Amino acid sequence: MVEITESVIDHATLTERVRSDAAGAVVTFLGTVRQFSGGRETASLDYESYPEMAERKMREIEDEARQRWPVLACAVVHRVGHLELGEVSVAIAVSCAHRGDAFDACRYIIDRVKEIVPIWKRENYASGESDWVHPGLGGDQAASRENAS
Amino acid sequence: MVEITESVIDHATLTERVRSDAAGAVVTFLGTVRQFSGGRETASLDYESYPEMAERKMREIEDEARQRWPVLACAVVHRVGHLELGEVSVAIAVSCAHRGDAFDACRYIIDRVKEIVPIWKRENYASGESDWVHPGLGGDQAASRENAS
Amino acid sequence: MKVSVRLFAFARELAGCETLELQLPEAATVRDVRRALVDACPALERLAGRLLIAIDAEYAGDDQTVPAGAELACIPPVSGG
Amino acid sequence: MKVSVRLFAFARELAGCETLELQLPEAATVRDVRRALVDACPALERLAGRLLIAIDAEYAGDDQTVPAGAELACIPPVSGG
Repeated sequence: MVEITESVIDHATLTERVRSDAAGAVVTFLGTVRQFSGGRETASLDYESYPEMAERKMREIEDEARQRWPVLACAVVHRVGHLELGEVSVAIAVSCAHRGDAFDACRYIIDRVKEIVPIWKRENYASGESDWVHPGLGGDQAASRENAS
Repeated sequence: MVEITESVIDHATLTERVRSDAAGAVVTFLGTVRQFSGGRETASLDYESYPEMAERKMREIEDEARQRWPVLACAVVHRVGHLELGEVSVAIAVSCAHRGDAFDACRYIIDRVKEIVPIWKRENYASGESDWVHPGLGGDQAASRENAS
Repeated sequence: MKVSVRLFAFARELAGCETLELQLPEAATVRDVRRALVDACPALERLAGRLLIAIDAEYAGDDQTVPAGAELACIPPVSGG
Repeated sequence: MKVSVRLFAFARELAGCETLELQLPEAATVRDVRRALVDACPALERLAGRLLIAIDAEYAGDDQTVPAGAELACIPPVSGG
């Protein structure tokens, strides 16, 4: 199951969802909004997605993981909109018979989400500046400083 | 924080406990009672511990993980007593600034728990047989079949 | 043929709009779309080398032909997670 | 000196009790404990090569001396997780 949502992510429900009697291991990953990155202080984030394509790519990633590991159940949710410090932006829960597979599959899924899913993050810095994050473009090129103080 | 408990493990609370504004990643591992292992059907498990030593070794493992990775917070709980299929026997939640560290630290902790913490599992098979699990002893040597049908 | 291209994130901000309408020759390729995008909106030039183009919600290679009526999107480097 | 050894899991079942009282010479080592355990309870023989001994809730090597008043434990291969 994959989902793009504007609501707070309920990680407990997501984890419960993948549990089963066939599973010996459940691994849940949460991405959370970090206050400090590379020496800069973040105040909040805004995520934007191309929703139809994002869910499609997330389903593709789930399929990839199922081809590589014996995944019993898998749930991937990404939040979009405005997120405060500490809030969960993405949650991935995976269950497998064995723990090695559950760790590997969960990690694979978050790595691929960051590579191919059309979702973008705008960092709102404590300084009042604000940047779209576009890896490979470089901070200054990508900068769009609307609130530069 | 480490704990041996006879109660149901509340993984949601454990995960919440390690979240913080400094964290970009939270990884939670649950070990759950699996119905089939090596072709045999399990009906339930009983876990026994040497509680004082088990908590001491779990604290040691937490320290080892903190020496190897920049762990922000860590919570390790192992349940003992009688567990039904699908129930959580162990839960480990780890937060770090970055996801690679959180995955590696969480996996290290569960691997070490299985290696050195004095906790033992007795498998109660659907057949009515029951074995202590003592890795390295071999199934038949370790077998103590009280209810052999 | 006429196609519309959805824009996201910094590309949307640079263009100042959420979609751009482009006039393309029949059997145009993704390469033609890239050229038409920058022609229609020179501000996108600075992103051009890093943009991916999606046709009907799937990443498309430069040689791919754009079907009539396709939904196009302009995808700057992603940063979800 | 007299020491008591806690037993767990299959070792406890084989011995049929949760603790064994052993009589050891002064300055006895863990090796002496192993010998005395099997003497006191021959059923433990089949586990003997795989048992670890803990002194005061810490794994102990065979050459380690047992302090008077120590809490000993007999640890069969662990299977938590």
